[in-house]
Amino acid sequence: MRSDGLELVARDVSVQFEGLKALSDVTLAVPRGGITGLIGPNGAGKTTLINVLTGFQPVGAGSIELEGEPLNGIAAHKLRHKGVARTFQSGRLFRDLPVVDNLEVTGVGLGQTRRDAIAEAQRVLAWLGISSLANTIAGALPYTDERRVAIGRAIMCTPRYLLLDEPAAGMSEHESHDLAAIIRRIAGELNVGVLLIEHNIGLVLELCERIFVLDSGEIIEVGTPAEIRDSDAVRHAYMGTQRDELIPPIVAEAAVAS
Amino acid sequence: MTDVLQIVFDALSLGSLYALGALGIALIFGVMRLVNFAHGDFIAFCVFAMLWPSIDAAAIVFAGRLPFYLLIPLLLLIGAVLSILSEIVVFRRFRNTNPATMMIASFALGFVIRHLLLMLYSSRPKSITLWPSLGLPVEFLGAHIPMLQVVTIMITLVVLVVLVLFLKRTRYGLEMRAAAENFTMARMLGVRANGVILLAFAISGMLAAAIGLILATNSGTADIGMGANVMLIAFIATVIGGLGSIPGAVAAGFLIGAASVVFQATLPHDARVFRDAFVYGAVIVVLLVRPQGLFAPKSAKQRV
Amino acid sequence: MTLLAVDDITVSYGRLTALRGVTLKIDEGEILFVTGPNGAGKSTLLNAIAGVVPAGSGSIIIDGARVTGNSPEDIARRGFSLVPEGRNVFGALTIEENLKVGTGMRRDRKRIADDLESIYEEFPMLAERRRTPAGMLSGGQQQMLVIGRALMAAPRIMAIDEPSLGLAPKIIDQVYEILVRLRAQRKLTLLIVEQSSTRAMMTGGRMVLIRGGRIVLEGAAADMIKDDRLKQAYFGFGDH
Amino acid sequence: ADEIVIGFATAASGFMQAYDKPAQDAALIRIDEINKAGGLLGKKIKPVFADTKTDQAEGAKAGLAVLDQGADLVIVSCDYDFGAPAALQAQAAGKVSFFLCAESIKAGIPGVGPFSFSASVLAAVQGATMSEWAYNKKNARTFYRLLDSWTVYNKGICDGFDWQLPHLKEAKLVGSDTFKNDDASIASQITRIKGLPKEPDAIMLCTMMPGAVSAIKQIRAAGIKSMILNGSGVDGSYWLNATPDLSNFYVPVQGSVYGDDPNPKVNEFNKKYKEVTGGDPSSQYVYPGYVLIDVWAKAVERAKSTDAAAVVAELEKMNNEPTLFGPRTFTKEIHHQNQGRYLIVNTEAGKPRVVDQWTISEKIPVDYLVSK
Amino acid sequence: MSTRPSVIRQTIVTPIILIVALLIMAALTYQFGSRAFNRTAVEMFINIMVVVGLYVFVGNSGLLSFGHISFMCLGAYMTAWLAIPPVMKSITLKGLPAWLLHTQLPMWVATPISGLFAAIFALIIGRVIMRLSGIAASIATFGLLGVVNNVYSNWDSVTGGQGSIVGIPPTMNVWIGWLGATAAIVIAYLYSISRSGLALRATRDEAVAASASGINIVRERLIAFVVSAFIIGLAGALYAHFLSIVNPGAFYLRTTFVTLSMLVVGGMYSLSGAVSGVVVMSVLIELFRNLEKGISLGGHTIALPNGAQEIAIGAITIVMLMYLPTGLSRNREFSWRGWPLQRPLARPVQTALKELN
Ligand SMILES: Nc1ncnc2c1ncn2[C@@H]1O[C@H](COP(=O)(O)OP(=O)(O)OP(=O)(O)O)[C@@H](O)[C@H]1O
Ligand SMILES: Nc1ncnc2c1ncn2[C@@H]1O[C@H](COP(=O)(O)OP(=O)(O)OP(=O)(O)O)[C@@H](O)[C@H]1O
Ligand SMILES: [Mg+2]
Ligand SMILES: [Mg+2]
Repeated sequence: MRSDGLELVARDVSVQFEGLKALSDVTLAVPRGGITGLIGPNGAGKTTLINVLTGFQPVGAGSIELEGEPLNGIAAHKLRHKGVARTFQSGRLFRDLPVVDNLEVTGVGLGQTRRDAIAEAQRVLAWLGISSLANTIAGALPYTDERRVAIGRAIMCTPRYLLLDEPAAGMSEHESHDLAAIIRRIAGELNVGVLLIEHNIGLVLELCERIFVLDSGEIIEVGTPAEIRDSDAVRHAYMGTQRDELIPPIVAEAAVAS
Repeated sequence: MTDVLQIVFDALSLGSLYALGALGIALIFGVMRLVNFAHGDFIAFCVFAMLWPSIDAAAIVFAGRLPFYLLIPLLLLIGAVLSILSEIVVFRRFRNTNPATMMIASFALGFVIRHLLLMLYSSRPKSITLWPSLGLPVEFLGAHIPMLQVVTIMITLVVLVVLVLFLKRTRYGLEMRAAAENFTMARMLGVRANGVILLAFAISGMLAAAIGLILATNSGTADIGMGANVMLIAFIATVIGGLGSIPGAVAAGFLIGAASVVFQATLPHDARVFRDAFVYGAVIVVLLVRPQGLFAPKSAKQRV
Repeated sequence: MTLLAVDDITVSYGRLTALRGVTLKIDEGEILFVTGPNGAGKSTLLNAIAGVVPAGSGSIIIDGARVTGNSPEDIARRGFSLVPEGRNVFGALTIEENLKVGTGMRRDRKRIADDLESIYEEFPMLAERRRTPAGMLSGGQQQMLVIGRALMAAPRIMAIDEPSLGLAPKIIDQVYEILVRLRAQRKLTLLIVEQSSTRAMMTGGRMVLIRGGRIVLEGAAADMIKDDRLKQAYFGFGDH
Repeated sequence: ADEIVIGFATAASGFMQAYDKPAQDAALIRIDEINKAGGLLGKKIKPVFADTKTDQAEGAKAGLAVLDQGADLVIVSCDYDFGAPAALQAQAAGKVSFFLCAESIKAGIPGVGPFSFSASVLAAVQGATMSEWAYNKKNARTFYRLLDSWTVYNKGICDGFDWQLPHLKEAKLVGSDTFKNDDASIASQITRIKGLPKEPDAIMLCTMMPGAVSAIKQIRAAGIKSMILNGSGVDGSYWLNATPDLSNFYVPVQGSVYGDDPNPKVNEFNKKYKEVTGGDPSSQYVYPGYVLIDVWAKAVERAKSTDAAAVVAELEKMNNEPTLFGPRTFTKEIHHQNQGRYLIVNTEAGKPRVVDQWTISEKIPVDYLVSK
Repeated sequence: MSTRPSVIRQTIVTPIILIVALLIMAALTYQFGSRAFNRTAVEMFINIMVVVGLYVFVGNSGLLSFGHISFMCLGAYMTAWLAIPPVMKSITLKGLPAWLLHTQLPMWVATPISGLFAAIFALIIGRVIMRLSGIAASIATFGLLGVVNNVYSNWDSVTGGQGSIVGIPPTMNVWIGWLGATAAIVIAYLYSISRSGLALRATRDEAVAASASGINIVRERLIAFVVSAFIIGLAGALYAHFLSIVNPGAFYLRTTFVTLSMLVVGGMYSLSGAVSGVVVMSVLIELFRNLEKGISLGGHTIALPNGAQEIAIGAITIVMLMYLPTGLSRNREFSWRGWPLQRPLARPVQTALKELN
């Protein structure tokens, strides 16, 4: 963990659902300005961990700290005020509202006037390159655009931390590249600490500085992309044994693209 | 001791009535997310079906004269047909709409039925005599319990068990619950959704008829508004029982009945007129403590 | 033999036309991949075949019978099973009940139990938690469940809208393995919306690329991947 | 004008219709009689109508509608709550209004104003009459009070009972309970009665239709045999088959619909009513409609004008003015009857019959009534 | 990319259109209507207040409330307590505290106080109820209605119990009604363009995402609850002045459902819907009432049988909802631009699947 303390930390967190141990003694830190990856098989507890970090899931044991400040039991909306933003695995846009209002809502929720929030929303949309969607009602968006708008909503008013739950799901390789660029800019230009959950392992390996691997609620590996790629435990639990040839080409391609 | 027993029976019998009502509401709510505010008027309609339309003060009994083995099936049939018709003519067209829209449509339907009855029969309550022998008390451990109470409780329990088994154990029940949750997805899995929904309506209509019979036997009157109260309590019971939980709805029906009886029995005299305020207050408290309802299935709480 | 034929269908959402004259043919036992950029109309195509989105014009024929405008349950009963985008589990039903919903239309009642067992074998996690309400599952677990559920209906044509959505790589392998095996065993016909062209290439089969509601490219998956035209067609020129 | 207009702002549809219509028919019969006898002040009476639709806001409009047609007398819905809006309009227009059969003290000066009257007798008088009569004639000593808190009318009966009881030396209230008209079951109220060490001599049942039938049925089904005393609201035989062989059941009425009224003219009226409307009067609530035209017409004759102030002055002079259905008294303080002769109808084995008549020994004080 | 004009400039036409349209109706009524018709118009204006008040809460939060009519009850009784001459109060409402017994305030003062009273009550009770969501919240509001009705029906010394209390000076005409409706529309409009209004609309179908956007759902709901209670409290006060008698039965289920129906028929998510629902339903009701009374056609009078009006209104409501399930306004606001044509926005089409997710 970083010495300057600018990180969002889950320390020894355990969560249990009626006998099912969703998380046991998980410790994970998301540093400001960097991209941290979180991978793991289905049902490993990744989403649950994000829920914990954003106040949607009370912890059974352990604690959450935001840059040194303990945050246990704080309501989700207050955490957002403190600068912890997230997206959802299942989109969750405000379906009745136009895209720009979807973003504006967050600004307003964070205390901006409507005028400021609208200006900010338009700035963010432009920054993401999706200004053309501004007036579409969110309910009519195709799946992939939903994800982009969700990210836009989350980075309104520049949070300190951004937790992304499978943002690239359903995207083609090309589309996930665009996304990768955006995530990189969010971390770099906006100095946001990003936690990225993805099953698109290529994307994770490409983007993250540090990757946590979760299996059955436990962290089984932490390391740099290279370490993770080579870890047998990860390969066994997660990537599938025969098909690891899937990974290199994408990484190679990514290197070319960037 | 006998006092307590008496209260228990009073609570059970009132509770059964609410529970039967809650079943009828919960079933339809289950398949269509529709709170059928016309249910109370279905109840009244079934009762009035025993009388010949006339605005005279004295009732002209019609089907009410039939022997019970004909009357009961006939009335259940009337309830089922009315309910099915309402589905085909009205509710079918509201399948994909907002629950509030459906609710108002059901309310409007009830309004139409009510005023139709008003036109045909006038607002004056009519008297009906059904099975006077059911009014006689039976003795049970020193308590005097009207036969009708016993019958009501038994009917409720039987209906409940049959319905729960039906929903839990049969393919139809499974399909009904699936359609309830995600209508289109169920259809994409080959569930014949219209049939399933019609069945739910038919059962609900029969339950309305059953309540009508019990109310009419108990009170000896047919009154335009006679189902309204049961419907409202049933609606509340459906929610505090835990939406989507049939046993929950029934249990909550019993609970509200019990609360009402217990408040009536224990409140000091001057506070007794405020009994309903206590009952409604208790409902609010229950909701605050268990917003998903008392017996909500685990799934009722959406995960993030 | 052609099992599914889509002839010149058009679908509109209000004033927006999502599909403009799409024509497709799938033979029995074939795999057809559908790919294309965001908003191209892939999901719309599948939904239109399943009968949940009305087709404005054109016709859809399954096994020789015209099913345009038929109800979704009728289409399902003719052996078309769709795993839609966005999961759609029955959250309040248990895992096992979810798996059983679609078995109502099967004639071979006896084999239901066997099939259930084999699904459980493939996805042990589902077996472990068979009495859990499906709404509690994680995203990927739900995806496994809906694929399992569609298989339980013993379809002749299985359409999946992005099978890999939210699945761990290892599980994706497994899903494809099952599909390929069933195709071999039961002549299961597959219609898959897949974003990963690598995956499509490895699986083999035919591929169509949809963009702007039209089929713009068609061919064997393996060839198309190599083909530069795929990338060009994907991004299109001049529009966007 | 060469005619006198009487406006009916009553319910022709909705819940109140069933209660307004019979009394209105009776009023029309009286109007017809007057017209046949040459009219009032030599002019024909012309009735005009507006439907209140059993709705308060609509009631006010109905009042205005008949006033706009020149009504000198506005007859309003039977129930105080539904009749008052129209009566208030009449009051504001300076016209006399009569409630068809409201039995609350407010249906008059305290509620509407100095030009408003009711032709019936106060509900409280019914409660008082029944208890005093039962005490004196039936030797009832222990009383149980069961109030249906649904309407003011019900409360009124029990208020009269409450007022009367302390005047009856040896009478004792052994219990009191409430229920609501639409309660699906009153089992727990009955349990309370059955829990008494001894069955009360009389149960004062303050309720009305439709809950009354249900309550009576349940009380008798539970085996409680006490005499049941009621208000007039349960008069009529139309519901008796719901409680077969009902006995020991007493109702006060202004006139008998059962053909055995001690006054033969009442029986004649019943016949006439049947001729006109095609049905027998269903309850005593037919009669106040007749009475109101009767007393108003008399007052007009005496005042020789339909001017409201003059007519009211004449009405207020009436002291035990005989009518077909008992005497009527109006004063400057009260435009309603706080004492009145009642026939007592007893139902035995399902057959109602007039068995007695009774007038309470003391008027119920206006202060007491208004304060309730 | 052009910057959008400010929110107010974009939306202000809606309230203006509504208010002007109502003004025209008021003027026509005043000029040509009979006294009874004037009352019909006033009743409509009061209903507009109630339904607009309902819209503030129901429309913005998406929670169906069965409890708002109790605020009307509160407002009406508060007005009764304040406006009835002390002599009358001391007889019928003996239980009132002395200071209240001895005050008598004119309409202009009593009305806002009544609105405030309802709002304060809503603030207290809302802190508890607004924690609930979905149908549980609806039932809790229903409980509120039950409690208020039961208390007001039986607390004889303070409310006069079941019976009507009289003596409220009848000071109402179309202009005051119009003013009331205008006030309601303005408040509702300001609320709906406020930050709270936007935030609340976001919670409507995505409460989880809303809290992830920093929105305190309970607080926003509470604000809407209080604002709507204020509007409906005002409506109750005007109703009391309109009818000059109040009784608890007028503020119970029937009114609850009638007003909710008007809201849904109009379109529950838009202010224009709230207003047009009331206007259209009122016009239809009046039309059928006149048909019931009979209209003469060439010497013949044709009249519907009594009671046909209610049946017709019920049936028409069903049919309207069948064809316009999102209401007459289709949940949109009136505006010059694009009206009555569709607004140039891509809108989700209700397809079976989209709707479910
Ligand atoms: N509210 C809950 N009740 C019961 N079980 C739950 C609940 N939430 C999560 N779980 C269980 O906890 C485990 C972890 O779920 P989680 O959603 O965190 O997984 P995940 O790592 O995000 O998986 P995926 O990659 O598939 O999205 C799963 O087995 C899930 O079924
Ligand atoms: N219910 C709807 N209402 C209105 N427009 C819709 C609706 N559903 C889809 N669309 C529009 O139809 C077009 C095609 O959408 P579709 O979902 O079929 O795309 P897709 O190819 O599946 O995209 P993705 O890869 O993002 O899932 C898009 O422009 C989308 O905005
Ligand atoms: Mg997850
Ligand atoms: Mg798609």
